[in-house]
Amino acid sequence: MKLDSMYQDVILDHYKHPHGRGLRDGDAEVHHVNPTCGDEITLRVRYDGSRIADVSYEGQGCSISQASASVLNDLLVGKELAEAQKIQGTFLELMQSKGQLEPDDAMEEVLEDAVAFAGVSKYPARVKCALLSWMAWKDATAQALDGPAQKETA
Amino acid sequence: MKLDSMYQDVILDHYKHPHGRGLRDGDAEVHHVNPTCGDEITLRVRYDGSRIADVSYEGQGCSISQASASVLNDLLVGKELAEAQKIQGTFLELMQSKGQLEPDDAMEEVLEDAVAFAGVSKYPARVKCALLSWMAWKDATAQALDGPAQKETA
Amino acid sequence: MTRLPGLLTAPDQLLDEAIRKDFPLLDRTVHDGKKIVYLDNAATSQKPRQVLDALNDYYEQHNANVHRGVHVLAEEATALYEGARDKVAAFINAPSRDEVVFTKNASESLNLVANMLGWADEPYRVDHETEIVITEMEHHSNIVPWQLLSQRTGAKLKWFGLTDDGRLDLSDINEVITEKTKIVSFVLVSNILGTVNPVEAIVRRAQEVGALVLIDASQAAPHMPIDVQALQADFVAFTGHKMCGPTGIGVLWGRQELLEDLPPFLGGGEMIETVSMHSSTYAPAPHKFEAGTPPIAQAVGLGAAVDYLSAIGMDKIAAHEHAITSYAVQRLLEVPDLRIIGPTTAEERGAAISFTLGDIHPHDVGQVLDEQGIAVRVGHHCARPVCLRYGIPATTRASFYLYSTMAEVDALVDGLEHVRNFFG
Amino acid sequence: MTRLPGLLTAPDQLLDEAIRKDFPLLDRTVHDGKKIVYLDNAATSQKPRQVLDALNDYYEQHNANVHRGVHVLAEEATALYEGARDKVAAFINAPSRDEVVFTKNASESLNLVANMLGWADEPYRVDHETEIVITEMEHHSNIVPWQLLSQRTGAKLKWFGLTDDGRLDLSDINEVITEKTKIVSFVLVSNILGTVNPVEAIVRRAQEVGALVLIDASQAAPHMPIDVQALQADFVAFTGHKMCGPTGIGVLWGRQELLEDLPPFLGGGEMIETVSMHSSTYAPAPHKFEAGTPPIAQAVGLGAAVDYLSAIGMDKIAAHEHAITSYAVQRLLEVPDLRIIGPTTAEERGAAISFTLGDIHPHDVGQVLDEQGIAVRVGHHCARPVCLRYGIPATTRASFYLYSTMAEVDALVDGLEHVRNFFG
Ligand SMILES: Cc1ncc(COP(=O)(O)O)c(C=O)c1O
Ligand SMILES: Cc1ncc(COP(=O)(O)O)c(C=O)c1O
Repeated sequence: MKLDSMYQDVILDHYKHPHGRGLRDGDAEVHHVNPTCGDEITLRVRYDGSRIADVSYEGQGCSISQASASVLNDLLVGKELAEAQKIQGTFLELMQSKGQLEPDDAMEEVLEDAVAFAGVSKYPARVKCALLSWMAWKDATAQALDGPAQKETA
Repeated sequence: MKLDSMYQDVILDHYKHPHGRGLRDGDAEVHHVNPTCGDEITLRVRYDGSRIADVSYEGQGCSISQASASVLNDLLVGKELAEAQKIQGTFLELMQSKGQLEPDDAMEEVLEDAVAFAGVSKYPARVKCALLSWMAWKDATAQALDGPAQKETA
Repeated sequence: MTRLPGLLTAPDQLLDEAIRKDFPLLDRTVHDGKKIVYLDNAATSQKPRQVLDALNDYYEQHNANVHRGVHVLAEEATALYEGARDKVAAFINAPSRDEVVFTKNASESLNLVANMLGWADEPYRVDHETEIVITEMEHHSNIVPWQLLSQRTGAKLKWFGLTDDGRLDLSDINEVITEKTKIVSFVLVSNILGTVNPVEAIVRRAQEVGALVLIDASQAAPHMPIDVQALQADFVAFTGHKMCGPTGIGVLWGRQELLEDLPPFLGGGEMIETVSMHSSTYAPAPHKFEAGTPPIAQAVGLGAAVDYLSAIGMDKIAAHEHAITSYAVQRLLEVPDLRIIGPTTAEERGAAISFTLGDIHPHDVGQVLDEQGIAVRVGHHCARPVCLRYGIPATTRASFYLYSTMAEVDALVDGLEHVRNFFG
Repeated sequence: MTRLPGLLTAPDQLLDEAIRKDFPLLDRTVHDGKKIVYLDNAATSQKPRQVLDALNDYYEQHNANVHRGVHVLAEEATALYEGARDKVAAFINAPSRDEVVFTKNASESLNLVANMLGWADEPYRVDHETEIVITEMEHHSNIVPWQLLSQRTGAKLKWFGLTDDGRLDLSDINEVITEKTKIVSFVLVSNILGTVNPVEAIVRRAQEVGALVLIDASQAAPHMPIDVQALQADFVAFTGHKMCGPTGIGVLWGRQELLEDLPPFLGGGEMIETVSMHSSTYAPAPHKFEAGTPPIAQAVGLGAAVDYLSAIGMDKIAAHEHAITSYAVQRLLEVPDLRIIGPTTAEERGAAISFTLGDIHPHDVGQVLDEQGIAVRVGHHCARPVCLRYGIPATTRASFYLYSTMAEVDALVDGLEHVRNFFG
């Protein structure tokens, strides 16, 4: 059944048992909304130098957006910013592939559980759900690092 | 040829040699515009009690609107208001007939030259041209008689 | 798959299913040959062949710009366009055809009124000493224009709240609508709750204080007889695409003296009487409010749509939908964990039913239904304050129309069973 | 009926007449079997089969409301609607697809800019200390919105006059456009005079003083390649129905940072990010400016129209029309008592030619031409100030498009001969 390609077990697992959910201390907080469906996320990042010390979040949304935030937490916490950005870029590429991209071993290595979202990329209305937390993370990171960083170098 | 039913010789004659054209003294003046084509008329009425002493006018417009003002002048000047209103009503009826009304003798007696406009009623865009001066006359009459009349009876 | 016989409304309330043949899209199949079950009618309706034919005939035989032409095509196009105005006027029992303004959609109609009142002279003028009244169940298109007007004029925006069972709470009507109120704008049938609102009570109070009344009939005009004189409102707005007409066309009906007194909104060709560089005068209504080349073909299409609906009969359509809705409400309430947001009976409600299903997010409900060929809408339905009011992130909404069938209700209920199993 | 061979432009400039078969209306006969000679293209164009097919396909196979749906139809409709935006963006070489706003017509696009500037914050705000600049050859749709804005804000409205040969008089450009000017809005190709205006000179001066520039390309986009980046304007407006598209759809292109900074105009569904009863935030452009259900089918139709035009090639269309216009100007000038209002050569002019014929009123000219099956427009062409400027009551206007032929020019000239005899 086609639906199974979207609702992979991995995704449903993350949805039912989200990792790292809840708001904890952070260096920056953002609130993102997907106006086409009303999904919302509040997300905080905490950096330890250029290392991601924590990504905490809270929000309401469908299985895809919730699972995606959980996967993000798994993948990014503890990583160096550069590596996290590479993961984010790869995830974006996969989501924008309109189901045309078959993740290879290299991609699986980068994305781990997140390759399960490959099937979602076939559903344009759901791609935004999958990207919601990732866009929020990017935005929060820019705020956390640019703000103080700029002040320090200024 | 169908056109001849609109451009009756009587109409073209009035167009080329308009009767009563030019602005003379009056009790009220109105300016009417046909925004769909830009035809304009300035019209004055002068009453002698309830008798129409004069209808004078100036304006620019097509053969139909110009001829119609000329015919109006012919028909209405010298008439009692009640009779003029009857003529106006009959002309309106003819113009709104969409070419379905074949003027009978009684109508010809009332409208005289104005029956020549029967053919125009088939052309919706031109009906407004034919009615321009008649609407202006009605409006001017209301102003000329109502204004002072109301004052007198008040 | 069992249709419960006890719940079946008298079958003579239902329209003949043969009308489905008029709607080409209903033959569409999706997801490997599944026939579409189209239950998203509150978002937009499908179009009968008769409307598509009218559009094609217009473009192939009569297309020209309206009003300013003496040539045959221009006269035909004008007659068709103005003829559509006659049809719409008759459809809503307008006292005069000149009270029917064509816009691009209901949203433009609503914004048009808000802007007219912002620029109006007394006694209509909305300014910082006056108040605007709406309700908490409005569509965003009947909220945001008033928020903008309130921000730009300083007028105070007030609203009626909702009761727990999805109806307007009019208990404080005398505090909400006061002597300061200039305009009361509310929805006749809610697109999210399905509620049919009590027009009379609101209009009576508005008239008491001399406020104007605007009724958003976007979800009413497609589904029930509308009589603007009986409603006693000052303005009524609705939209073509929800009532078998094309996209790109809306209607604002307004009382003649108001349309005469109120200032124009958009300026341009067609809405003027005479223009010079120094000043302009405006054409009489409705043209005063129709700047530029109007949606000609779309008006013609809407005319064909109201012909189509009238031939069937709006009372028959309302009865059909009432029967379907009664059945749907009953069957949905049997689905475990399903909560209807809005009235839970078919009385004083329209054919849009919103619900939640346990804690399965509506997005996921919609997706799994879609896979079965069942098209419903999920989200806020452009009425986010209602979701906030009931403390829910969003709803799933099934909405019916004249071509909906009992079998489609059954398909929905079966589909929801499948959703529950999938996320169970 | 003789075509003067000496005047014939190289035939390889002309498009193949086979394209006429794409336009069903061109087969229409009027007045007892006369094949229509459609020379009213500046008012509206005819529609190719390809566009009508796109409309039908949309309604029969994909019709649904856009954006907010997870079901197949909603996704398809959204993809078609947003795909049309991509096509239009490519057609005008927009740097970003998000700079293309769909409206209902060019008039709405122009009013949209006027209203945005009226409600804007500094540095864009138009108020009583600032000035607005237009020209005397504007269409009413680019005059009245600025008169309204000027009345409502107190800003001063100024304009460029016209030279005797129908061109803009820019001799006083430094007095007209000053440090106080906030916006300069002018027509690229005049719909009444046919004049093509010198964009560069005006834009340069506007940029000098920091004024925004809005170009009304309603009569340009259908006829020549448009590159918004080369124009260097801030906004460009045009309308679908004049460029082979449906009625009910217009375009406003605007520079991204402006669309981001400027306030919304119409409020409602689709243009919001999040709504509560107390306040709302808006979606990013272009959606911020598209309140309510957009003209979905009409956008799809416009997308098909730009595909059609692009496949032929806008440069080829421009060359074709230039050839037709050169020939028409020459032949018309041979008609006794005929006076062209506007440039009397084909250089820097579009394919609309206005003229007077002795003192025969244009209404009468148009009527007698119509009887011969020749459709022209008569009147002010929504540009009354031009008629006032040249001291004429109105004009007769013949306007050509990609399907116009030399034989149609001949028919017009023969028809005018007939008019002269009739009223001779
Ligand atoms: C130069 C010009 N500007 C604006 C318009 C207005 O276009 P629309 O009537 O489609 O709004 C037109 C056509 O009518 C035009 O020719
Ligand atoms: C109740 C209600 N009002 C207004 C609207 C707005 O209609 P449109 O989107 O056609 O402008 C809608 C539908 O979207 C609606 O359901």
